[in-house]
Order: sequence, then C-alpha cells, then structure tokens
Amino acid sequence: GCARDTGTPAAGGDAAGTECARNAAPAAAGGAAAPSAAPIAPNADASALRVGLAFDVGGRGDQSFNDSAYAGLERAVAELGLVQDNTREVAAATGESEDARVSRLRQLATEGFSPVVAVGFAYSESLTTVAAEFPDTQFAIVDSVVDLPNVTSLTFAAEQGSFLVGAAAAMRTTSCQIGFVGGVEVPLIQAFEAGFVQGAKAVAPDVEVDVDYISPAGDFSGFNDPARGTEVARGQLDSGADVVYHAAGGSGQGVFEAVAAATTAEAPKYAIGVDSDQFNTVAAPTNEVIMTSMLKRVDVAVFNFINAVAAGDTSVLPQTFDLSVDGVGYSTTGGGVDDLVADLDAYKAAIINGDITVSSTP
Amino acid sequence: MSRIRSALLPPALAILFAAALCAVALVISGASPLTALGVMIGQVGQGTTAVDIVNSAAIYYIVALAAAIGFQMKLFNIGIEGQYRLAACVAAIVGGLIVLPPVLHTLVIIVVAVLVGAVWAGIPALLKAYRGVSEVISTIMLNAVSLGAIAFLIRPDSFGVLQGNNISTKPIEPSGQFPGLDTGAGTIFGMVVVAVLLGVGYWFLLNRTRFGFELRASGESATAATAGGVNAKRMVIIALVLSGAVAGLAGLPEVLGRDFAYTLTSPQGYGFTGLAVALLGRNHPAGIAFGALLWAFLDKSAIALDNIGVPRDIVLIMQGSVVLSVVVAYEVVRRYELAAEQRRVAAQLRGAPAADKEVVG
Amino acid sequence: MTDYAVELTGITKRFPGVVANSDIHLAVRRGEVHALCGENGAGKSTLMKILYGIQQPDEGTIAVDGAQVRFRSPADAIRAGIGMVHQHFMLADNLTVAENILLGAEAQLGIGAKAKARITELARTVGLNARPDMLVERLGVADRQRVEIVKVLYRGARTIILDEPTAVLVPQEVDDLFATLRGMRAEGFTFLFISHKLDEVRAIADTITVIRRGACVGSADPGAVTSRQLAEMMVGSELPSPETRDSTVTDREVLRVTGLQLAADEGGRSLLADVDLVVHAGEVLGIAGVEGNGQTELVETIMGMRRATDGTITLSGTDITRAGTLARREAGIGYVPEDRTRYGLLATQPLWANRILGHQSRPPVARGGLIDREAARRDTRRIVEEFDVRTPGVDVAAAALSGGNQQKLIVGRELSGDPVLLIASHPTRGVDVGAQAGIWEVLRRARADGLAVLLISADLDELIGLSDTIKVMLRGRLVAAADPATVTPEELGAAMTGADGAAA
Amino acid sequence: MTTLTRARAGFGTLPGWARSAIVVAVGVGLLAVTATLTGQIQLTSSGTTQAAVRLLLPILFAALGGLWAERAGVINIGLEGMMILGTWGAAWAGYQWGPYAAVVGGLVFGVLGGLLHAVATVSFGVNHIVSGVAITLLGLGVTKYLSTLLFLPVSGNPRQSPRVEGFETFSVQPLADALAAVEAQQRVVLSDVAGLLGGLLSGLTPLVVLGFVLVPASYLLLWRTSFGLRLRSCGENPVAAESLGVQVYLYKYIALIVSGALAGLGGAALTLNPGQLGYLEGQTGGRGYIGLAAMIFGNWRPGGLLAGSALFGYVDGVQLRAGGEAVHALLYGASILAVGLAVLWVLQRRWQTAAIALVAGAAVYAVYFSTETVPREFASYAPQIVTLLVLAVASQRLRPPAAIGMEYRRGEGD
Ligand SMILES: Nc1ncnc2c1ncn2[C@@H]1O[C@H](COP(=O)(O)OP(=O)(O)OP(=O)(O)O)[C@@H](O)[C@H]1O
Ligand SMILES: Nc1ncnc2c1ncn2[C@@H]1O[C@H](COP(=O)(O)OP(=O)(O)OP(=O)(O)O)[C@@H](O)[C@H]1O
Ligand SMILES: [Mg+2]
Ligand SMILES: [Mg+2]
Repeated sequence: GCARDTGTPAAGGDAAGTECARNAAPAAAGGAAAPSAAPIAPNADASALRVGLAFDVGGRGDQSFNDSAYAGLERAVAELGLVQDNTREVAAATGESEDARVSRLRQLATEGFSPVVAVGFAYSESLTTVAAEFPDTQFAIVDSVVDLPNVTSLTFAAEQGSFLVGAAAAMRTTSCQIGFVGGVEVPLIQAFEAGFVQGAKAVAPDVEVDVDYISPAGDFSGFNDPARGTEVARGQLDSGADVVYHAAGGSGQGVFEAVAAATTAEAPKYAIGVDSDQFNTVAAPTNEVIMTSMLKRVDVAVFNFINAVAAGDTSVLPQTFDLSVDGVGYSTTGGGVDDLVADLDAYKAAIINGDITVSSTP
Repeated sequence: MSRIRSALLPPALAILFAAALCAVALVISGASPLTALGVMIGQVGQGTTAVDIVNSAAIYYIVALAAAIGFQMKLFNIGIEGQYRLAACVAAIVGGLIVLPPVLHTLVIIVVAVLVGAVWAGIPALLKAYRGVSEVISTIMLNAVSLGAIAFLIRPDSFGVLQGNNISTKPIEPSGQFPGLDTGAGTIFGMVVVAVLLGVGYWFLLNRTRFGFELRASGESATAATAGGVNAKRMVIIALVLSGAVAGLAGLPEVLGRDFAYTLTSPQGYGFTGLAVALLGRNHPAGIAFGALLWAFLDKSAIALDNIGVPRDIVLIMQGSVVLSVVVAYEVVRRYELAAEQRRVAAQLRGAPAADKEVVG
Repeated sequence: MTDYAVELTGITKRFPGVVANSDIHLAVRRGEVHALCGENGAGKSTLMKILYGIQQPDEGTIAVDGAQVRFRSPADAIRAGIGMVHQHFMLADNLTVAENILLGAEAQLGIGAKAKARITELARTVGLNARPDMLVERLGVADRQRVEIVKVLYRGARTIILDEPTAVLVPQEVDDLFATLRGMRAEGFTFLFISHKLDEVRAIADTITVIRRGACVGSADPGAVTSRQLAEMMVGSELPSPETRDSTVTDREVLRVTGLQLAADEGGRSLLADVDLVVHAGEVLGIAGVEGNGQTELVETIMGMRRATDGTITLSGTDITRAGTLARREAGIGYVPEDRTRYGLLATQPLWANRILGHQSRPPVARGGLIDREAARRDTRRIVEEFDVRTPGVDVAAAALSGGNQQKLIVGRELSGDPVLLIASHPTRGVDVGAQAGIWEVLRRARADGLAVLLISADLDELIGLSDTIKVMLRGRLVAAADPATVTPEELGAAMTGADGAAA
Repeated sequence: MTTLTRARAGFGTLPGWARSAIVVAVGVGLLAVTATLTGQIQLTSSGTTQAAVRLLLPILFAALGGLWAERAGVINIGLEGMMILGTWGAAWAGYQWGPYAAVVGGLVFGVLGGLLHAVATVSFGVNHIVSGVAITLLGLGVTKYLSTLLFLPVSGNPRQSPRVEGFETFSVQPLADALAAVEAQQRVVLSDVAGLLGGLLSGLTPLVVLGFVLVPASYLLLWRTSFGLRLRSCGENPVAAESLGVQVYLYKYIALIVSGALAGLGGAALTLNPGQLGYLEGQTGGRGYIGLAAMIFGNWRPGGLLAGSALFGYVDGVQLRAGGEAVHALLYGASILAVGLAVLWVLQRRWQTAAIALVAGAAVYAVYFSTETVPREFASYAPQIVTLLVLAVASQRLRPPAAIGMEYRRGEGD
C-alpha cells in the first residue's frame, strides 16, 4: 500500500526526533524580586469574629477552590484564635436562581456573621445586593470584583501561575507538544489557558499547545463530567502531547486518569493540576503523574482577609493575589519539577519585576 | 361537593404520603421531622423568603402551564428547558441592543421571547407532524442543542459582554425593565401579574374556546377528535408551538425584574420542574398554582435545613415522591369515580319504571 | 363421565349498568355443535369469556366433563381442553403466524422446528396456506381466522368456542369453514358456535340455545325451527321491521362522488377504485359489502379523514374534495361512525361536551371561536329527550352510558344542526332492539324531511329495509347495484362475494 | 427495470446479518476515505474507537433497558433516574467490595427503580411518561440524600463517593497488536480499518464485554425463546396474550425489572469509567435519555440500538478527541454519503429521493467548503444534532411495538 503523507504519528508519541528549541530562562534579577515571604500583615486576634463562608456549586469536598477557601478558614482557626463554633458554611446548588444566592448571603448576614466570604464569581450580583443591605457587615468575594466599601474583592492572577506551569510543561515535554483541558469555556478558565500558552511559548516558541474545552460557556457539565474529560485528554495524548494541564474542576480527575493510563516507563506523560496541590488530593497511584499544580491560593486570600478584618483594616490586602504575594504559584510536592525550580523561579521573578507581563485573555 | 372532593383528595393524600416517606427517611438519619418542618415554615417569615417563594412560584407556574398545554394533548414537551433558556437569552440580547420608550421596550422583549420559544418548539412540532419523530426524543436532543446556541450567542465576539469573570448580554435599559412591587422585604416581580394572567388565559382557552375544546378532545381520543373535524397535525403543531411560546416567557421574570441581562449564571432546570408541577396540579390552572407554590416553598425554605444539619436533599425526595404518589392517587380515584358513576347511572335507570323493557318505535 | 363436555350452571355476571348474564344454564354434549343465538348485547360473548376464564362469574359454576372447575385465567381453561376463537381476532400483527400460534403454548413442542412442523400439519387441516414465518399483518381475514383456529387446535382443545366466526367471511369461506367443522365434529370435537346468521346456525348446529337480555330463554331444534321463529325468540316480540314505506326520493343531488381513488399509505395497493355514486335528498343509499372491502375507507374519504388520491366529491354542487373534515361537517354532513367508542365519543367527558364534538365551530354550542357551555347543556337535554337517551343527566361521563344510549346520543348529535347528508356506518351495531327500532325510526323521519343518507351496514335486512338504492362494494369498487324492493339477502350475499356480479 | 427492482429487492431480502455487514462495511469505507482525503486521521484511529466504546457503553446499557421495557409495552423515560440510582449503588458497593460488587450494586439499585416504574404503570395504570419523570426526580433526590448520609463521612464530599477500584483492561491478543502495527504504518484505508477494528479489541473490561454480549443475548432471549415471545406479545397485543394464558402483568414486571437492571448497569458503567472511578453527582448527564433515543433510532431492535449507541459514542468521541475540525471532516463524509445514496437511487429510478439526497449532499458540501471548522459550541452537541437529523430522515420507517404506552388492565379486553 501507499503510505499516507498527512498526519502526525498516532498513539505512542515517540517523538524523540522532534526538535523543540528552547529559550534560556531570564536572568535572575537579584533577590529583590523574590516574593514577599513575610505575611501581608501580622497575625491579629480573630476570637471575636463570626465568619460565614458561602460556597459555590460543589461545596466542601470539591478538592478545588471551595476546599481551598475552607483551608483558609481552618488556618484562621489555628492561627488567629477564631472559634470553630463561630463559623458557618453553606453551599450552592446547581443551576439555582439568583434569589437563592441572595437568601444564602442574607441569611448569614442576618444571623450576625461578619465577615462573610462568598466563594465564586456567581455571587457577584447577589453580593452587590446583600452588601448594600448590610453596610455594617464585612464581605469578601472570591474571583470577582464588587465595588462597595464593605466588600473586599479577592481576585487572583491565575494567568501568572498558569504561565509558570506552562513554562514547566514546555521545559518537560519531549514531543514539543502539550495540552490544555478546560472544563467550561468561560473567561475565568480562559485566563488559565492564556497564561499556560504564554508560559509555554516563552520557553519554547515552537511548542504546540492543544487547547480543548469539555463544554461551551453556559453548559457547566464540563466541570462535572470526568468521563468526557478523560476522552479529551486521551485525544491530546494520542495526538502526541505529553504534558497536559487541566482547569476542569471535577472533570480533572478524568484528565489525571487519562495521563496515568498513557504513561509508560519509556515514554512518561505528565499532568498538571490546578487550584490546590492536587498531588496531595488525588489518590495514589494516579497522583504520581502530577508533576506540579498551579496553585490558586484562595486559602491565603481568605486567611489574610479574616486577619485583616480582625485587625480592623482591609486596605492592606492586595488588589490581586498574584505571584508577588504568593496568591498564585506552583507546587513542588512529589518532586516532579525539582530540576526546573531554578528556571521557573527566574520566570517568576521576571513576572514580579514586570519584565514579563502575562495577559489574561487568549 | 364531590367534584371538589375528588379534585382535592388525591393531592392531599399524596402530600401526606410523601411527607410520611420523608419523615421516615429523616428519622432513619437521626433527625426530627417535626423540627425540620418547623424550621422550614419558620423560614417563610425570614428575610425575603416569602417574596422569593411567590417569585419562584410565578416562574414555576409559567413553565408548568407550558407543560400542561402539551399534556392536555398527551404531548410531552421535555424541551421547555431549552425553549425558555434560549428565549430568555435572545430576548435579553434584543432588549439590550434596542432602546425604545418604556412600555413598548418591555413589550418588544416579551414578544421576542414568545417568538423564540415558539420557533424553537416549532422544530419538534414539525418533526412530529410531518416526520413522525417522537417529540420526547427530539426535544431532549434540542435541549442540548440550545445550550450550544446560547453559548454561541453569548460569546463576547457575538453578543456577549464580559462582566468580570461572568459573561452576560448587554444590560437592558430601565425602559425595558418590568417594574416590580417593593414589599419592604423583597421585590415581587411585575411578571407575577403576567403569570396570573396567563393562568386565567389558559383556563379561558381550555374551557371556553373552540381551540381548548379541540385540544382536550385530541388528548382524550385522537380518533374521535379526528372524526369530529379536528385536524390532528395542526393540533400537534399549534399545541407544541403554544407550549413553547408560553415557555419562552419563563425566563423573563428574572431577566426583566432582577438581572436585566442573561448571564452564564442564569438559572437552569425549570423545564423539569414545570413538568412535575403540571403533573402535581393535574393540568388545572388552580391546581398548578397550588403545585407551584408548594414546589417553591420546598425549594426556598430548604435553606433553613442547613441550620439544623438536615441534608437539604430531603426536599428532592419529597418532590419526587409527591409527584409519583399524586399521579397514582389521581389514577385510583379516577377509576373509582368512573365505576361509581356507572353504578349510579345504572341504579338511577333501574329506578325508572320498566324503561328497559319498553320497545320504542 | 357424563355426556356433557361442558355444563354451565346458574351463571350470573354483572357489569356496571348491565346484567350481562343472569342465571344461565347451558349444557353442551360432547361431539355436538351447540349454537348460541341472541341479539347484540344479549350476553353471549360474556358467557363464553366466562367459560374461557377471561372473566369470572359473579355467581354460578362450571363443570367440564362432569368435574367442577374454576377458571382463574384462560390458562386454566386451556388446560381443561377449552379453546376460544374470539369475535375480534386476538392476533398480534407484528408477530409471525407461528409466533401467534405458539404464544402461551411453547411448553408443548418448544418453538423450534418440531413446533413448526406441527403447525404446518394443522394448517393443512383447516386450509391455511400461509407460511409459519409470515407476519400476520399480511394475511386476509379468512386466513387470520384459520390462524385463530390453528391456535386453538395446537393447544389440544377438544371444546372449541367460535364467537361469530362467520361475520367476516364470504359464503364460500363459510362453506369451507363448515366443512372443516363437520370433519372435526366427526373426530369428536365439541363446538360452541355463535352467529347472528340464523340460516347458518340452522345449517351447522345440532342444538340451539337462545339468550335474551342475559337470560336463557330456551332451546330450539335446528331441524324444526324457522329463522323467523328463532329471531322472534331472540327478540321476545314481533320483529321490528326496518321497512321504509313510500319513496321520498327527490331529484335534488346532495352528494356526488366521481372517479374516487384511494391508494394505501404504503403505496401500491388501491383501497378505493373508480367509485362513482350519487345520493339525492330524501334518498337512502345503502352500501353492501363484506367487511374490509373499502366501505370504511369510502366513508372516511367522504368525511375528509383520508385524502382521496384522485376523483371529486361534491356536496350540493360544491366541490369539497380538498376540504377538511370540519369544513365538510359545517357544509352539512353528519357522521355516525362504525366504532362509536373510538370515533364517536370522548369517553370521560360529560355528555354535553360530547354534544360539542364535531360542532365546535357552530351555533348553538359555539359562537365566534368560543364555546357556549350553557347552550351545549341545553341542547344536549333536548337530544336526551327527543332521542330517548336514558341518562340521569347531561353531566355524566359518556362512558357511564350503555352502548345503545351512547349510540342514540351520537345519532341525535349528528342530526343536530340541520345536516343535508347523513353518513351512517353500522348505526345499529351492538345496539339493543329497542334502540335499534328507535334509530330506524329516526332515520326514516329524517329521510322524509329530505335528508340524504349514505348507509353502510352488515345487516342485510336492515340494508334492504331502509335503502332506496343499494350498491355492492367489492375490493374497493362498486361492482353492482340492487333494487331493495326485489333483491333477497341471498342474492345480495352472492354479489358481495363476487360470486354473482350481476345481482338484479 | 426488472433487474433494478430485483437489485433493490435483493438488499431487502438479504438476511439481517448480511445487511448489517454491508452497512458496516460501507460505513468503515466511508470513514477511511474521509480520513484520507481530509487528513483527519483521528476519525479512524484506534484511540477514537476506544473512546467511542467507553462513551457508548452507558448509553448501550440504557438503550437495552429501553428495549426490554418497550418490547413489553411500557415506555421507560425513567431510564435516567434508574441510571442515577445505578451510579450510586455501584459506587456504594464498589468502594467497599471492588468492581464486581459495583456491577451488582448498580444492577440492584437500577432494579429498585424498575420495580417502582412497574408498580406505577402496570399495577396502577399511571401514564408511563409521567411515572418516568417522577422516577427520575426521585432517583436524583434519593441518591443526593444517601450520598450526604453515607459518602460524606468517607469521602469528605457529599457529592462524590470515595474512589472505586476499576477493572483491569485487557486486549484480544495477538490480533490487537497486529492491527496496531498495521495502523502505525499509516497505509491508506488499510490502516483506517485496522484502527477502527483494533480499537474494538483492546482496552476491554469485563463490563464492556458484558455490554456487547448482552446485545445478541437480548436478541436471542427476546426473539428466540418462548419467554421472549411472551414478553414481546405483551407489547404487541396484551389482550391476545392474556387470552392465551400469558400472565401479562408478570411479564411486564419482569421486563421492567430487567430494564431497571440494565439501566443500573449503565450507571455502573459510568461509575467504573476509567475517567472517574466513583459516583459524582450529575454524572449521568442525560445519558439515560440518549439511550432511549438510541433505542428508538435502532427501531426497537438490539442490533439497531447498538448502531444508534455506536453512532452517538463515535461522534462524541470524535468531537471530544479532535474537536471542531474532525466534526467538520465528518461533514465531508456526509456529503460523500449523500451523493452515493443519490447515485444508488438514480439507478433505482427513484428520481425524487435521489434529487433530495443530491441537493442535501451539495448543501452539506457547500458548508464544508466555506468553513474551516465547526464552532466548538455546536461541535460539542454534534451527537445530538446527528441523532436528530437521522431520526428526521428515517423515523417513518420505524416500527414501535403496537401496544406501547397503552394502559392495559386485566380482563378488560374484548
Ligand atoms: N388540582 C386541583 N387543585 C385545586 N383545585 C382543583 C384542582 N382540580 C380542580 N379543582 C377545582 O375543582 C373544580 C372542578 O375542576 P374541573 O377541571 O373538573 O372543572 P371544569 O369542568 O374544567 O370546570 P371549570 O374549569 O369551568 O371550573 C375547579 O373549578 C377547581 O376549582
Ligand atoms: N367489560 C365490560 N364492562 C362493562 N360492560 C360490559 C363489558 N363487557 C360486556 N359488557 C356489556 O354486557 C352486555 C353483554 O355484552 P356481550 O358482549 O356479552 O354481548 P353479545 O351477546 O356478545 O353481543 P354481540 O352480539 O354484540 O357480540 C352488553 O350490554 C355489554 O355492553
Ligand atoms: Mg377546568
Ligand atoms: Mg359478542
């Protein structure tokens, strides 16, 4: 028969021959650029506070940003003297209406919880309503900006963290092809995509990045369908990608399983987790393929917010939790990026310096 | 009145049965059913819960009417979900793009929503009438397709606007909004009035108009209706399109009364609720109103269950079991009544002197 | 062991509104053909369903071969050697001949080759030519009936109930059937035979039992009794006569059908071919034909429920070929459908709502797209009175009425709104004698008032008695005409089967 | 003319297996040609076939469940609810006792749903769709409630079960390796066929095997045994069945129990999906309904529903793995198919149908030619769109059981 002249090799991805030219990492710009390891403000006494936490869909146990928010609360209990009994968590339901969110926040405010933390951009409208009704209550919202004096917006430069894991992926790949699996094609997730692609291109301008989303905007099933997530990831792996980064919520499990199934001793494949350190949250042995996770430190933000409220001044909080305040970052658990840390930190410094600016749109 | 009794007895029995079932589930899981009921009822007085119940009930009422129009003809419009969402999205887009004098602006938005709902329901209607495709299957497929259509329309490079991390349509100017009634504890949507009017219109349509008669006749016996001059294909198309048109309105109370735009986080899932509430209310406008209020009460008061550590999902069990038991109860009562009526008729006729033996003519 | 294959003692069965059987005693000798006669609704089928275990008697006992039995289901009856061929065929169209026969009797020979061989063997004895793996939907009525009989034989029944087996057969087929029955009787089979065709009953039966209004009124010796005597036993009085007196036929054409063609949905086969007919005001045009020869299709095409493939239909000079059913009704066609429960009534709706059906666009019950409930109630009360509908009121559900009263309601409704043409399809089928006579009287009066009537009936006496003109329909064509003044049912029957194309 | 009609009758009179074989062969050929001409090799890669198998498995089980119920005359739109119950039951049993227990757990929970449907529709005569809707609501509520009670303490998440151990996968060797080798050579058509076939022979689990075995098994049971004959007779003419001593209620109950069990297996297939080994709230995502559609698509027959599920799984697999470009390539395939059919119909002198096919083919080709890709928003729902289109074209040839959806009551026939 005649050989086909189109197409890339199918399964296996033994692309040893593919040359992937890589740029050198930016020169480290001195210690000045190192992130402020020191706390944003000294610990205050939060024993008098009653803290309410309104989760987004998924709630506690999502191994993602809801859990991360809760970790911030727990840290406040441990370090700031917050009394566990003075905290309350409530969670949202799928597809619920605006008034349900309003009621939830109002309920917390009415019962005297202050501060109240709304986790997720879905709360922006409802929080605008409720915060106006309760001017004496302190509120915070994660992932969104609400312009009211008693609301603190806790937003994250997810694109910066994603840039670093994108860089790591480009350094790690042997096939010069990497993948991004988004859960739902919404702006929040597109920021992850944007950072990842920029980071990868910064390292290896020729790297091919496969970008796929499980479902389009408005169909939130993409965050909750690991069976389809796994197929998207397998598609990328089969077409030659060897590092896959996911920002797909619950579907991410499917991505890890796909990578774990595809990895072999001769041709290892890697996955990159998101939001929390997923090497710790995903069960072994699947977690062995997780080389790093893009950390979005909702816990840091929540902890710092509670601390700031306890201290009586929320103005010390940063506009955006970015690399410079460790609001985003990457994890090193499992040692998957130990050999890359030096280069990655150089990129990190360059971003903090402003030598590299990361755009949040693809 | 035995007629009223026969209309009210089944739902009462069903609610009792469902409540008993939930009570058992609660007791097994170590919670007190009475406390649960207590906090749920107490919740009605909290904040804007009462108003939220009314607002939600209005929405449920609209979707349930849409479902009921189909049910009257034994058509199952599972596609209400897609119809109302697409209609709300397109109406919000149009409403945001145009600027018109107050009442007119609102009217245009409403008309657009009705048209989009009708057109989207028209696809399964035509497929059913001319290609014999089961409306159940085609509407299920179209629900998925409408998700894609919404996503396409709301893309920032089509009609969407980025609002922080949310995407929404261009906000509707105040001229297009539907003013509500501020109660002090929340604002009752102006569209509640529209829902009530729809109910009245539905009742009138069904009981007083030729169309309603034909609809019910087709549902009762398609063959007899055809022999009686009812055009079956036409009825299928009109019923489904009308159902879609009503469904198209369901997203508007929130779009015109609170959100003023369609966003990624706009609610979903009303379509299924509509089917359930219509079944609960036995397609009767008063029954549906009751069903919608019950459903909304369960939905909105459930928030209080969080406070006493009872899983909120008990409410879902309540809703599911009440629907199943209500249809069983209606069926049992219906059979019993028909047999009783036949007996009664026979008894009365036996009373008539020698009527049976007489030979006429 | 007694001589009796089956003995029914004191059987009583009540349905809401009717006593279908009251204290019936029936003893059937082994090896005889025992005929049951009785008018429609007399309770024959009910009695047979009780014997076959489909229904349970409220009172009374059954003995088979002298031993008392209780049948909880047909399975019990089958085990006792009883088989039944139902009035309405009990066949699944989408299953094969073999599947229909083997259903429920798989334990005997399995469903494989052995069973098929046995079926082929039995099929030969009853003259069934269809292959076992043919779908039943492709069989004609006579073959379907043979399948029913094979079904019974396959189960090894020795006592066989035949509920109106000849109703759908043409005379030759009846002869074939009787030949089969006689042969089987010689082999010791026992038959319970139900028929309305009294000549046939006298030809085949060894004993005749007459049932009237659910009760046994006596037996007759088939050799001695005449058909007329038998009929009067059934009815309990002088037979009412469907005779119309003087002709009221005018020369005003009401309905004209020209060159009507109707093709079956699947294409190919033609259901109606070149049908031409004219009905004048004051005329009753009767259509005779063996069931399934296109009468139903003709009526439905005239009513607009089917679309003619070709040809024209004009009503009082206006072309209505393309009009919808409602438009035709508005133009003055009334329609008494052959199957009242399926096509005539909304069973769970009250009588007044049923009054509206077919009139939903016209006064008095509707005006300008709206329904006038009060007027509908009022007009329903009028019908109830005028047509002697026995009901406690107009708010009861139609299903609560007995069949005859339902039929009177329908006739009353269809004669409301001054129709110019009435299409009456088996208007007295399944209706008791009283109601039957009432309906005949109504038709006669309407005809005298100048109504044109297209009458379809399987009851040849009714057809001959009422009609001014008779046409015979065979395989979708009008093949002959007959003068009711001179034609006999026998001649008509011959024409209906095509045995004699030149009837009168 | 006569030869042509004979040719037409020829296909119609071929035995079923031969017709299926021809259809499959044409389909594979078409995909191979499309993949070659458009360069979208994912259309025929073994990975795509495997994805299709994984994606179709829950749908296939649900469709089989629909088949059993509807062949006995009961519409089962509650499949989704029974499937939800199945996912929960499978996870609950699976995390404690392993994958085989998960299969049993899913089955048992599905049976509960089927039984409920039977009580409502058969014993109480409730409208079948109404009961199905209610069961879906109930299934959702019960599983959520139970998850909060039983999974939250062990998984820390009320919406998710602990991880369930999955099945080991296996391949049919040495055939699978041989086909993989051929596929890797990238030979025109040959590699495509090898890819499509190879995918079917590797990455198998006992559940996949069970699913594929149940298709012929259902056929044999329902069409080749007396039990099946009785069951089907309840869907064709229950009154006749009753008159022959068939216990219609019993068979309807059995059918619905099996139907529930199969839907439950579909749930187990989701729970044991390699992507997420466990229960996750909302995991079924309407697959029960899609199963029902696949069954209708397949004309209430096992082979047909397999084809329906396969079409759905394949298109979904293609769009998930290769996105809008691959779906775009499928448009090209569709236009070839339309032209092919048009030619066939011209030979049969069915001018009108041929013309319609030709116009449709040209239109599809125009869309293909004038666009680069199918927008992700529509590519995501390609399976649904394809199903809808195929139904619109073919639904008039479908033949549901005659007594489907009808209320049947003992002793009321005439
Ligand atoms: N599910 C229900 N819940 C509450 N009330 C009901 C329900 N169904 C019926 N009713 C009440 O019982 C009465 C009779 O209902 P039904 O639908 O039988 O009436 P109808 O014949 O349509 O007459 P109309 O609608 O003109 O009152 C209604 O007027 C209504 O008030
Ligand atoms: N299931 C039933 N429910 C209520 N009434 C019934 C039922 N079956 C029969 N009847 C009534 O019982 C009476 C006797 O009916 P049956 O069918 O036995 O009469 P028949 O003598 O066989 O009449 P035909 O000659 O029309 O077949 C009729 O009035 C009929 O309406
Ligand atoms: Mg009413
Ligand atoms: Mg009878």
